[in-house]
Amino acid sequence: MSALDNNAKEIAGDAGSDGGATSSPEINTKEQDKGPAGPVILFFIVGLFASLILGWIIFPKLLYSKKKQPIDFNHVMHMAEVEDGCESCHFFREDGTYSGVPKLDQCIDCHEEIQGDSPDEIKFVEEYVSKGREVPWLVYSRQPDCVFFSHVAHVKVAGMDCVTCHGHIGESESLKIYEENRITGYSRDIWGKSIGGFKKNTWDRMKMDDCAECHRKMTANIERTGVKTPTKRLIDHLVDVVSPGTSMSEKGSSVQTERGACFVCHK
Amino acid sequence: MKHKNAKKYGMVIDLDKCTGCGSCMVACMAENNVPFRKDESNKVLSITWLRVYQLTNGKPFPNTDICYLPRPCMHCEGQHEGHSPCVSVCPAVATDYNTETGIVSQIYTRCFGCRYCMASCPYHARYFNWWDPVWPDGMEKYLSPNVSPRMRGVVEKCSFCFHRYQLAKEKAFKEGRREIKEDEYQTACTQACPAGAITFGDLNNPNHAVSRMVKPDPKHHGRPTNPNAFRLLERLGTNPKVYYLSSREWVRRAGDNYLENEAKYKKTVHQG
Amino acid sequence: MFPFSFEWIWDMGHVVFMGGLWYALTILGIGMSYCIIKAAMDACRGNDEHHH
Amino acid sequence: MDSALIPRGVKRCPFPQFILFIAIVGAVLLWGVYAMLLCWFKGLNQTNMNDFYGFALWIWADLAVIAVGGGAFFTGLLRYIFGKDDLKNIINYAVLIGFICYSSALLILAIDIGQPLRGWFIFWHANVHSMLTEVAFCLSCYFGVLTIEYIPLVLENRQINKVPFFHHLGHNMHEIMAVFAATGAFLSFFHQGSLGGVAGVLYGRPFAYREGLFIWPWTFFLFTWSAAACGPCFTILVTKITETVTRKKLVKDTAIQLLAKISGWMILTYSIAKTADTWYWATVTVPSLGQTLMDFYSNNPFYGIWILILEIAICGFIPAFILITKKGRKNSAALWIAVFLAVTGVCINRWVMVLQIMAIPVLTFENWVLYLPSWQEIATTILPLAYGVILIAISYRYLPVFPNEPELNPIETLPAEEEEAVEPSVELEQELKPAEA
Amino acid sequence: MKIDRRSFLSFLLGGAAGTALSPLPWKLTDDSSIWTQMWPWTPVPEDGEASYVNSSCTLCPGGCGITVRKIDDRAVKIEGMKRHPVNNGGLCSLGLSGLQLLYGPTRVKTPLKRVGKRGRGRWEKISWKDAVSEVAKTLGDLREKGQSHTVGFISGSDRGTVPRLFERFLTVYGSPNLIRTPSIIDSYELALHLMQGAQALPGFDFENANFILSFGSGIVDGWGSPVRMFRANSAWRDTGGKVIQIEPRLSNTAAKSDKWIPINPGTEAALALGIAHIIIKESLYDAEFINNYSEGFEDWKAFVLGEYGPDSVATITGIDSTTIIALARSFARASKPLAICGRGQGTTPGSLNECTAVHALNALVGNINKKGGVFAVAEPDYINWPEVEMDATAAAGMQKNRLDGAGSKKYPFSRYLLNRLPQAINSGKKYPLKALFVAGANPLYTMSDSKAVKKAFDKVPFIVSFSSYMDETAQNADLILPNHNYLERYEDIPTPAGMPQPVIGLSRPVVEPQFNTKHVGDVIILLAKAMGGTLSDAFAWDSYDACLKETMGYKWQVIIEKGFWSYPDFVAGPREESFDTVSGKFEFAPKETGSLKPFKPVKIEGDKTNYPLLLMPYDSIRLANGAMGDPPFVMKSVDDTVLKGTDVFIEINPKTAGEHGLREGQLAMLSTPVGQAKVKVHLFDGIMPGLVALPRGLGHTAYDEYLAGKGINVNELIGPVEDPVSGLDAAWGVRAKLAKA
Repeated sequence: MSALDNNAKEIAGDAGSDGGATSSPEINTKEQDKGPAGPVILFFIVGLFASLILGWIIFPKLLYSKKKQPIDFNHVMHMAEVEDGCESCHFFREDGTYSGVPKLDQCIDCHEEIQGDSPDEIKFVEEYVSKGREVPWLVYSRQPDCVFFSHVAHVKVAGMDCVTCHGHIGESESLKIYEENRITGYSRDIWGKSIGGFKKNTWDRMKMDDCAECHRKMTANIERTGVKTPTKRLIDHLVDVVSPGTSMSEKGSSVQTERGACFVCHK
Repeated sequence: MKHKNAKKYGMVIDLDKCTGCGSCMVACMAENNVPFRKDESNKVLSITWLRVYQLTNGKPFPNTDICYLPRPCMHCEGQHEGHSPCVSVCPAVATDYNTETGIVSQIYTRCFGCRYCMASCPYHARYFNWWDPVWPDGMEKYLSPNVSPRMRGVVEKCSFCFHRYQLAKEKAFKEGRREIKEDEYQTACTQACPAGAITFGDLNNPNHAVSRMVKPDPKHHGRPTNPNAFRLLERLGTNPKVYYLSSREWVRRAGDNYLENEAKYKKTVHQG
Repeated sequence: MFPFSFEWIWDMGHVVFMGGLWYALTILGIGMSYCIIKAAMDACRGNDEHHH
Repeated sequence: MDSALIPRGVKRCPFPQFILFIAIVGAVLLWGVYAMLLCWFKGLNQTNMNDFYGFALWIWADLAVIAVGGGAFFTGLLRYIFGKDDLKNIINYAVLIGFICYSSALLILAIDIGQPLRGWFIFWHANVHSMLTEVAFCLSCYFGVLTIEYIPLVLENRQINKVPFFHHLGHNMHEIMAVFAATGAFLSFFHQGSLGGVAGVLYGRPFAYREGLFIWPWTFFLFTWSAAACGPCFTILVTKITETVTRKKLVKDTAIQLLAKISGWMILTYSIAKTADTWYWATVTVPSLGQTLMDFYSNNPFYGIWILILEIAICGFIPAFILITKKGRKNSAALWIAVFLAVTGVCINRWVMVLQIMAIPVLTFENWVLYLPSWQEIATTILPLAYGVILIAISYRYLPVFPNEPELNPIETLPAEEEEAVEPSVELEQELKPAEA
Repeated sequence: MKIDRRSFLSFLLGGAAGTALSPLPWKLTDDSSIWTQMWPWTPVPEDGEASYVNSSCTLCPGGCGITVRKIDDRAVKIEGMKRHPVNNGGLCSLGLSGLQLLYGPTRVKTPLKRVGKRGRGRWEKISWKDAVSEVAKTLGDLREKGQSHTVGFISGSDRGTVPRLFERFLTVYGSPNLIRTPSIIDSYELALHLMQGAQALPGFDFENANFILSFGSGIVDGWGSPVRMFRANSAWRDTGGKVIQIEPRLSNTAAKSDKWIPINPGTEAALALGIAHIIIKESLYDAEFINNYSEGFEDWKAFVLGEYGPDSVATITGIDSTTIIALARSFARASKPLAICGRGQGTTPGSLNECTAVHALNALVGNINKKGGVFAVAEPDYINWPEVEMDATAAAGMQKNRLDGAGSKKYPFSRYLLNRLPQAINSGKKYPLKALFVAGANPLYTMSDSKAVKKAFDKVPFIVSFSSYMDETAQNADLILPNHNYLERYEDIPTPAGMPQPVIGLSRPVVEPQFNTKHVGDVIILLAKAMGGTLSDAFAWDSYDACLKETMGYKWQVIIEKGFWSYPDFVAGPREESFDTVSGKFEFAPKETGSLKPFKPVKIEGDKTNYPLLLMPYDSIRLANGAMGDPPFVMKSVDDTVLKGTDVFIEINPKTAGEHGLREGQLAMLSTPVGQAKVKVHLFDGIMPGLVALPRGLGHTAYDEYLAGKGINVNELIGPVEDPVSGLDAAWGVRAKLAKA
């Protein structure tokens, strides 16, 4: 039965029914519904999987552009040469600020002349050292401009290890490909390699939530009361409301979030 | 929620000394990467974190008097700590009150530009980026990395140069200290003021100059006990952390609204 | 908005406010789901009973 | 051409005429869209807002459309919860108007914020202490409710209704509409209120600031109340306008009269409450802040005490008295005047609670700052109006918005209609259902 | 398999479900927001190592020490140098916004040669080599023709190594026409010369004074060394020092003063003498000083007592006699009184009579060369270059009279009279000016009667500007040889204006030169070398930096470390040695000044019937009005009652405005005998009725879009008035009328 016939019949019927109460179109639809349910479900599954593949596999490939570092760098080899570990090159300045990726000045002592015969070394000396040009390193862990991160507070005061956030980069023999988010310009290491935002290690992601996660644990440790359960927090709060000042809860300095104040990390 | 060693940074501006020269305004703009446009004469569109107002006593010649009043963000404490007019209204937690320093922050990347905070601020201390900030070619070289330039469509305001606090902290940490000294953290306007009219420090610390100058009364939300000191719109209950000093009665009176025939300001405690 | 977002605090404000919100959303969600599922089932069954 | 889509038993204007009408209003709409795009791409410098006027025409328009859109929630409340069955004849239209108002409000908000792409922060990073957060949440949720309430009407379109799934869906939704309506009323109460709270909590602005109950300033309750009171008036007003434009009676008098009566009493009680609030504020709150009532109504070229009198006396008590008296609301002209005044009154109230607040200096050394919107602001404010007219026109044409219409306007020339109806609709059906080939 | 509508819908539904379960929509939403936080067109300042460089600010003669904060090689902030003798950490708004000049769009980035008509703004870039040889050729030609004296040089200063290089060059070249831009310093120098026989700058020991009688000096409006004055003013607040401000308008200084005494404009000299009258009559003066160290007191006393009774002074000045008497008594009885003059910032020299009368008040209370008083500060004598050798052409040229008439029979004591230059050129009576060099000055903007100045400049066939910025004069030059910006070059800063002890500041390169510019000192040396002969011999240095280092000698090391050189052991010589006049004493009434003649106010331009009002320019610290214009930040700080859009406001008393039917904000036409301009009206109670005040520093036609085209240049409405004794510009205002526009 063709749809055309169906419809024509239906409309004729409708027109004849005096325009009163709604007539029932079900007579026809029932027949339509008898169509096989299989293809319908199949199409659903096809659509589902196609979009899942698009979202989980193709999308990240499109989202990130891959960039090579101007020259390669061997952390292992340099670590063997220095005495102070990471801080030998990634040091703190007099004023407490963190120097970040080394400047040419620091390399020039050893690399005035070409050391060895690796092509990267030759390129480094010829292209950069002798021309006095800084190497335009692509910084994997560069946070956006709105972030203020005090390395000294974490390393000197809290005694944290570089690895906690940066991973085992010091044990690498060459630099990995730098991936840049085409929309935001962020390094992929900020969001993390996993497009779904899952992480296994502390250094897998460098989003605000990762800072928060660690800080929450630290705060809990300091309080020595264990991680505060939601119920305990709520009870603390109720105590606070009923009789202010008596609650033992130690809150962060932010009135809004009761964590660290926003601009401790944002500028 | 009082912290041990919690600070309450505040400012005292001596209006007898202030000459209205505008150094504080410019120092602030230079310190905080404040943008500028071709025409800045329309003051309701001109981003000036710290604005110097000219007050007049309204008397005819030759009894006229004028006084200049620099107005940074007041970093209001509100009736209970952190209930500043703007902080509680921000729908996205883009502005916050820090109980450790008493400073009201503004996070530009969080702000989505609803401008409710501007509506709530009786001091007009908040400014909106109506335009993209544009520096003439080459001039972006002087931008400071310590303060992020704001994008179009967000609100900004005075931060008491909080980045200087951060830098002072970093230095202290490097030197193995946890606390910073009074002179290690001073705002750009304080430093620049040629007349030395601005004093900045911790109001909770009785040894700091600001405390000695205004003698804040902790029982009354830091109301000044120095008879020459006053705060702007004291009766609204905003509890600003910026105090003014003036030996002139008319100037002190210009700091708040008074009913006609109201002999002296009655200290009403706001029920908020 | 969610207990896992940075701004969340387990306090009266959040519990009451967000509680109210999620309560309303849940009602709307359940209501609409009920309607849709029932409609789908009705349509499959060709249920015509409610018609007068 | 489109008669297959037109509900049965009603007569609509010829399709070309309809299209012409839509095109004309559409041109206005496009103008608004152009202005909207300017605001999005070039930024809010396209407006005449400034650092003193962070809130201006748009926020007023927002508050006003939500207030007048309050007819939907209040009529729904009366119909589904309080069981005022007479209102079933107007509830569809009330819902449609509400839907238009709320979608417009959301659109305006999306234009109004400086960073539209970050708009979702208000949900994700919500600050529950902010009245605006409450507004955003309840507004969007209630918009969802209105959509849910509007869907069954859409599903009643002759062609859509033929699809069994949609048919059943519409039916099921009707069945549990009371649950939705109750949720809607709950949400509406809060967001109407929190819109009032938006102004009332501004303790830095004596003109706006109100004491209140717990966390809610009095304006919270006044806004809800006034929206419930004046919203139905707007529904009546739009119904009346629609009837005038279509030259048909569309809603039975019983429904209008009932709504008018309830609205009248609401306006009366609201006006009394508003007077009391104003009185307390002017004699207690304001003097405690060192100011007097007249400080807010003098020394400027526009805002005089007239605006207060206009709002409360002329646009409050007068419509209230007209509507609560049987004689008054039965008189067509008086009813027109009353609903018009009531709607004007609530709009003035919202204007005052947005723009006058911004205009008044709080620092003694500042001056009044008045404000004139730019054409972009006006165009984007008219945009929802045009959009509303178009949506009403389409809904009216293709959906059974007014259940009473066929009854009130029996069609005499049936055969001719029938002839016309059959042929083109076949084509249309073909377009809608791809042939199973 | 048939793909029907239902299958398609099903596919879409599946797709929607899958998409919702994939990171795509959520990550895109998040990233689009992050994109708005990282808009590529919003600059991100590069982080780096912070460092600080101490230098001196040369944007005005104030000589403040500055500390420039740098991030790597970028200068990011200028701050006042802590513990600097002038400013101790504070800084004015102009100094604070110096980086906008350094990196700003007004910089001249390379030598430019005019193309097309002058002033049209069309330039071609040329190399330094070509530029220097072109100048050398022009100068050589003139010299060959024996017209070396037709070369003029306008300099913003005549102290320090750079101006001395100019002077040296002109001397060896053979032109007497080095002209310094005028200010109140001219009048003070003359007064010190005539009354004390000193060739020195006035120094005021404000820090130790406690009663300041200011005849219109803008103590907190930018007079003298502005930041130092601000600091002194604040110190008086703390120590109880008093400031009395005498001027017809409530300036910021008047508002800050302990007492503001409005006075009829231009009658300050009469008031000074009236005060002297009371002091003498009541024997309140310092008899020890008068008797031992002064000359001509009796004559002067007779004159003052005869002519300046409080009642007649009251009539002249409009100040009632009781106020005058009280003022005189409190001045004389104060332990450390100090009287100063120079209206506003001291932009114009003013009447010499006024200056001597005010200075005589200081002598009356005996505070000359004494703690809390006025010092005659000789320039530190550190520039000891070998004598120049002049050839015949040079000698002949130097014999010629100066074009501006300074040092002539008419004005024998004046050193520079820039205000007379336009008239000298325009009248053509003496000799034409064939080439003009301008450095550190912007005469086309700062000189009054702009039209006449422009006309004169048009007559000069060859104008060279050394400006770092495209200012009005550079814009009208034939050749621009851009100097390094002050943050890119070395320069010594001799004693800042008004300092009681000599200090040498050092301005030093904070950053590398940003553009293809050259130190003006280097250009002069190159030019001399290019010209050869005696010129080349007189400039044997390799570079300016070498010259400076050699000149400073042993001081170099200290100045480079500390940022300044002070003379800690400096003490004013004993009274006996203080005065180098014929009598060896302080001259109360040097006959050259004609100061025993009854007071006649300076006759300003315009007649009372056609121009019933008086227009006075006023100075504001927020409006730079010298060689520099306001950078964008400072412009931003200008109030909306001064400038709105492109309209400038005149200040007018509401009473006077009422008489003219003018309301606040209304447009009006302001006319003077010199010119007319459209202005807006600002009602100000603090200005004397009958007066109209207009700010200096606006109405630029050059610089960038942040400054140009805003307001009007008051010099377009005012012409110079020659002081009969000094020949300096004595105009304090001009008659004016106001009509609704």
